[in-house]
Amino acid sequence: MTERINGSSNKRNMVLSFIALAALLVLVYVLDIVIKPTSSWNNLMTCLEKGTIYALVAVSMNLLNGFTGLFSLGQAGFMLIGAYAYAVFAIAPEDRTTVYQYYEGGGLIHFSLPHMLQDMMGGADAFGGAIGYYLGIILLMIFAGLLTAGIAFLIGIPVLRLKSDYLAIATLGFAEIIRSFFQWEGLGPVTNGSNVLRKFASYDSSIFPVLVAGVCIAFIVMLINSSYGRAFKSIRDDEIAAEAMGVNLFKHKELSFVISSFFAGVGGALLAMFQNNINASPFTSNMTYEILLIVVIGGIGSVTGSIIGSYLFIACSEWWLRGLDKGEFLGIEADFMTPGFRKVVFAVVIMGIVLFYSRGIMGTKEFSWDGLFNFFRTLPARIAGIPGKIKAKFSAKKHKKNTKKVKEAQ
Amino acid sequence: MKKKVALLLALVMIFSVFAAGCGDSSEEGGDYAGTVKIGVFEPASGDNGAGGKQETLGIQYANSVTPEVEIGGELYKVELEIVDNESDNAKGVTAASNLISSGVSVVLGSYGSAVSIAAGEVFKEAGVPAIGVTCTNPQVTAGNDVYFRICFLDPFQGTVLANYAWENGATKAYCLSKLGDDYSVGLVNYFVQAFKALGGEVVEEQFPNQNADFTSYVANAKAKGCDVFFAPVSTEAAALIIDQAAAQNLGMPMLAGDTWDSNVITGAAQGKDVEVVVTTFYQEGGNPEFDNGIKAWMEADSKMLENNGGNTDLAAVTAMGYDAYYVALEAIKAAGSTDVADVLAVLPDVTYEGVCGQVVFGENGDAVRDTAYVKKCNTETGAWEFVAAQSIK
Amino acid sequence: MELVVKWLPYILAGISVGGQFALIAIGYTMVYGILRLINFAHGDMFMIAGLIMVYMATALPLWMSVILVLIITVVLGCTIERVAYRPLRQAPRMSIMISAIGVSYFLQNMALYVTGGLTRTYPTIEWLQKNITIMGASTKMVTLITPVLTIVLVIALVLLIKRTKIGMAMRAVSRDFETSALMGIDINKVITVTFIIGSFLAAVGSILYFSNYTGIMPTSGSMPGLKAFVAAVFGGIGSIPGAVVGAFVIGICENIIKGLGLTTFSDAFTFVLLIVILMVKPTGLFGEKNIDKV
Amino acid sequence: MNKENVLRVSDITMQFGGVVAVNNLSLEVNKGEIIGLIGPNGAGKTTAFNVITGVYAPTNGMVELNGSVIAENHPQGKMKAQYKGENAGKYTGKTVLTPDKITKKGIARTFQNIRLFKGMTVLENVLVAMHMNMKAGVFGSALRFNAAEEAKMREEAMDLLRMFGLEGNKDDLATSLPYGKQRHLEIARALATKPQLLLLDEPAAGMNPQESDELMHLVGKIREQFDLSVLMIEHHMQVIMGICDRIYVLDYGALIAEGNPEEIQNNPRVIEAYLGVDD
Repeated sequence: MTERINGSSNKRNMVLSFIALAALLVLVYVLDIVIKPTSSWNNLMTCLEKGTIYALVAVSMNLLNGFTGLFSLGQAGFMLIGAYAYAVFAIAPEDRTTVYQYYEGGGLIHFSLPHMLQDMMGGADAFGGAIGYYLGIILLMIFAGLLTAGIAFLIGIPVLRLKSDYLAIATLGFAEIIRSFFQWEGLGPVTNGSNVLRKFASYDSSIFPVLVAGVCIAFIVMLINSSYGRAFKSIRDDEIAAEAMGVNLFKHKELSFVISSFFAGVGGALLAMFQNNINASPFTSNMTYEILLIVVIGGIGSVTGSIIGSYLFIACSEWWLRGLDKGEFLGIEADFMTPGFRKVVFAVVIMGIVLFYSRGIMGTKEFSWDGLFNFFRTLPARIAGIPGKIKAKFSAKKHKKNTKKVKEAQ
Repeated sequence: MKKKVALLLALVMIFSVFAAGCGDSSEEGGDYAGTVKIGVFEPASGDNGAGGKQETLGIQYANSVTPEVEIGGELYKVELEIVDNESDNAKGVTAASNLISSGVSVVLGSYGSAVSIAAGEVFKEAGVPAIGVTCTNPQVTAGNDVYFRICFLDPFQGTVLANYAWENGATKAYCLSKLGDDYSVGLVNYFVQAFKALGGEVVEEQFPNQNADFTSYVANAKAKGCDVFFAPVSTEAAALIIDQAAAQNLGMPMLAGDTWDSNVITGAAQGKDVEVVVTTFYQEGGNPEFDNGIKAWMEADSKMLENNGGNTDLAAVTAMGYDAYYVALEAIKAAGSTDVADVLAVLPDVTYEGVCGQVVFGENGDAVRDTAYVKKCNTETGAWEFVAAQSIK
Repeated sequence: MELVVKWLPYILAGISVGGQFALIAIGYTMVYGILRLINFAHGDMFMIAGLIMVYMATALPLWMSVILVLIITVVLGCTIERVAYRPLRQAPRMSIMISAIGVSYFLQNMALYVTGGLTRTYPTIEWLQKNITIMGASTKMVTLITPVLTIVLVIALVLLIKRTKIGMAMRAVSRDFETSALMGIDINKVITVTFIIGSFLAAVGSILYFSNYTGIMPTSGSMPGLKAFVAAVFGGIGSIPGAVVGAFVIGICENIIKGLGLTTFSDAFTFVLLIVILMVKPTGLFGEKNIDKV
Repeated sequence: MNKENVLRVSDITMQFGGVVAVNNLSLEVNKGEIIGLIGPNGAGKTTAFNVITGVYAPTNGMVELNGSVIAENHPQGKMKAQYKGENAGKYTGKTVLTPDKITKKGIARTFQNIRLFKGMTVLENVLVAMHMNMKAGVFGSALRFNAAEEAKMREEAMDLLRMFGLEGNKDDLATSLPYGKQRHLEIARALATKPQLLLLDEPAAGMNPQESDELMHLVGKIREQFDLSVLMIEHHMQVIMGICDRIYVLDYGALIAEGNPEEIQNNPRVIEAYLGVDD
């Protein structure tokens, strides 16, 4: 939370961060090569990729909800725009007739940026071709983000004048409108209407989404720690005081909304690539709720929390808790574990967090090396202190009981 | 407090990783040389939950009849690995990779073309062969070398339905599909092509997700003067449509594809003044031995009966699921191995004579099928009545 | 005349669905009026009420199931308030809204587990589902009953709020939460009564709605819930007559839009209406303006 | 009156529905002056502040800063019939600047019920107030191209904190400060916007005599050091009388007296408004 301007430890932390990031990337790279899709550890890769993508979207939502105090529920709609903006322009021309099977001549658009750049830079087999391909993907992702941001800008003009819950419901409404718009037959030659878009260019190493999401999240973190980030937080804390301090409410809300949507759009594009197909129907308000719950689990107002929350959420729902649906979990077998039980358990856990642990995993705190070192340094002392604490609690309880007794006696 | 919860979470994580890791080394039965896993990629919830469960039933029954397979002279136990794809393209993808990572040799499913198309890429990437049971959209197998299918395709089914409508005197068809649903949009599209080619007129409309109020659609069909109501949508929506059509006195036959061949539909139509006609893969009574066997099996297990919707009326998808299981077994036998690559290599040449007819894979890995059964619902008894076997040349 | 015959089925459907939305919308508008909370779980409670009926009717006679459905839904509504909203009353607005979303998530998943993901068919209430013909348009009896019953219930409710002591307390609390508490009004009691009324009307609404549209899925509640909320906003949140008018407007417009052949956008229309009203008159048709205190 | 005029409030009426909170108020603040605005509770002092800072648009009247209009309005629409104030036909224009624009033009304020940014540190609270004068755009700022500017901002903010004895608390959460320090932080934050006119809304509320005495000196020091004018609402009479050059007295939304401390102390209408009249 606090940035301490402290030369030497600052430099040390930077170095540590770089080492950690490099190690992480190498790890992902190695895992990606070692783990085959048929291996039982492939779940790890699935969760890693999807978790990373959701982390980006959750952080972008947190920028709005946690840092600017705007309770927006339009994230799924913006992801949808990003996903389509990417997918529509990344399908190779030769595949278009199969994908746009119900539209004459394979729809309206007849080029694919990644494939085009690949051909321009030496073709599929050349190294230059591969670079062109990825360059096309990245450019298209930026385009997806920009388109999303542009639409968010327009939506923001009326919507951001609304107060908390009205804003929530209006953004929810816009997300639904976006969804039916993209499914509309009239746009079919571009969006393929109700049908799945697929066979578009996609990454082939798990390292790609991790890198992209990493860069995006790093930008968001830097933004939050900048003067603009402080202005956002001031709006969250007290709109009237913020305005009195010269913060232009509308401009900054719009800014936060647009930036958040940009990254939601990029996240949508990544999700499209992860799934290798996209259609509009899963982008419902339920998807937004899931992302919101990730933010809540991690802690509203903590980027670290959103990232942790996202991996936990995805791993639980896609991997660890699946056993609950199949009747066997952690060695326990039971008849009541039928399909759907996983989700009930999950919902109960989430309600527990919302009610009893509303600050989430991280509260508003962020990861810091100092914090980590401090944690380990004080760990032995704290462990040693636990018996004492328990004792204290116990005796406190006893004391309470005794006083109660005394009172009753009186 | 916070730290303790974090610790707890970490512990849970570690445990579950172990659980996931250990889960694979399931104990091997004494008589078997090993286990072979067949993945069942079907929806158990969502829009296609009911159909998915019925299709799974056929596979489960087949597995209970033949729980073993001979590979290279040794007997292997066949285990089903069932995963719920929630009728959702996004969830389906991760469900598919979950299935793949549990080490299946071949995958069966899914009911609902959209999810199959979505997961197709995952199977393709992993090189895991998949056999579509009742997903009729051409896109499932087109351009995908690992996806095979044992049922007919929408262009065929759409033409059969259009022919049927035309031959029965319909000239203007009302076509209803669901927004964002590949299956109904696709089938309507082929129906419209064929029906227009015959000289008919069509009115096309779509309803949004989670729509329950179909009165206006029924009213539209009546107001536009249509004489057949074509709505090949999921059974969930279909039950509502039939109910509301009856309430508003639709006055024209309702026509649909294979999804409507379900006891959900007969249940909804029973006792009401509607005419429901479907095309399907299998006619109940076509193979008495199979019919009686599966009915007895369902009656013995209340859970299975529940999955079939509470009675033993057979759905065509159940019979198709049954066939699909044996096709998978044939492939594994022919491959002589549980390895996905070996199974994939022999799969195109596998043939099998099932209860729903012969399965021979042709172009694109699609089964060569030229017959669809037309059935009509008897609204008094709530049972299907055979009308005709239709084929096109 | 021809015009009437052509549009009558749509308008009938609209009035019927509008009445059912109205009964849900009242729950939203009352809770919002008092707690300033969008009770996202309200639509799901409506769905749960439907499911309870399905399971009750398999074992009990119909009249007893109906009574039990009303009672259980009311108990459920109060329990949700007690467990998920009351502990957070002092917490920021966002927390309690998130809690509401959490409850909605829980109810949907619970329903998914219990039903096994299959659509359940609503038991037949002969009297409601019998076919009738009005001016050549054939429809179910429930189509006619709904608006009548809705109006009767709303009048009763308005009388309750205007004439009784608890009604007065409710009005006071919705005006100023803190001052009312200082004046000795039992806030918890008022809120409980609000949830009782809201849940009761949602249960009545569910009986009418599902008698008309007989399939229940775990997600069956979310769309009617959202639309009812839009109706409440349209009419001016906190205003009961407003919610009713809003619900009828949405019900009828939606069906007319479908009748015009713009079926793809029938849901989108509701939200367009929401956004337009929020832009033009944020307080809704009958809402009152609030001035922020600095 | 040949002094340079900083703020001129002319014939301001603020009406909420049928309630007239401020009625036909006119006042002036000249360069370098410390002006007091007093009156019994509910006299409309804070409402007047809210009109001057743009939180409310006045129902009628005009506010000028350094001769340029920052708010002007006349009864319109429904209000036309309901209007109870005076000078109804005098103003015809409509100018409503938002609070942030007015702050940018040079009016800063504190709040009666302290409104610090509670999730932010003491230093960050002050930095927010400097945000509007920052030159870097959002990318420049996020990607740290403006490191020099940011460093300068921090420097200035630290200077302000030092002046109020808050430098030791710079990394504490604003709300963790004791009450008196929170009041100081509010003033420091307001000064960070580099105002020409500082509006203080009961800066000494809840302070003991010694603390309010210190505050009084601080306000004087601020005037000298930052070369600005001050308009303050205050109930502590010794603060008001000890520091203000002139005083305006409001009662029931209307101006009842104006003058230097001595004149006000002896004004019978003021005494009546404060003590009530014996019947």
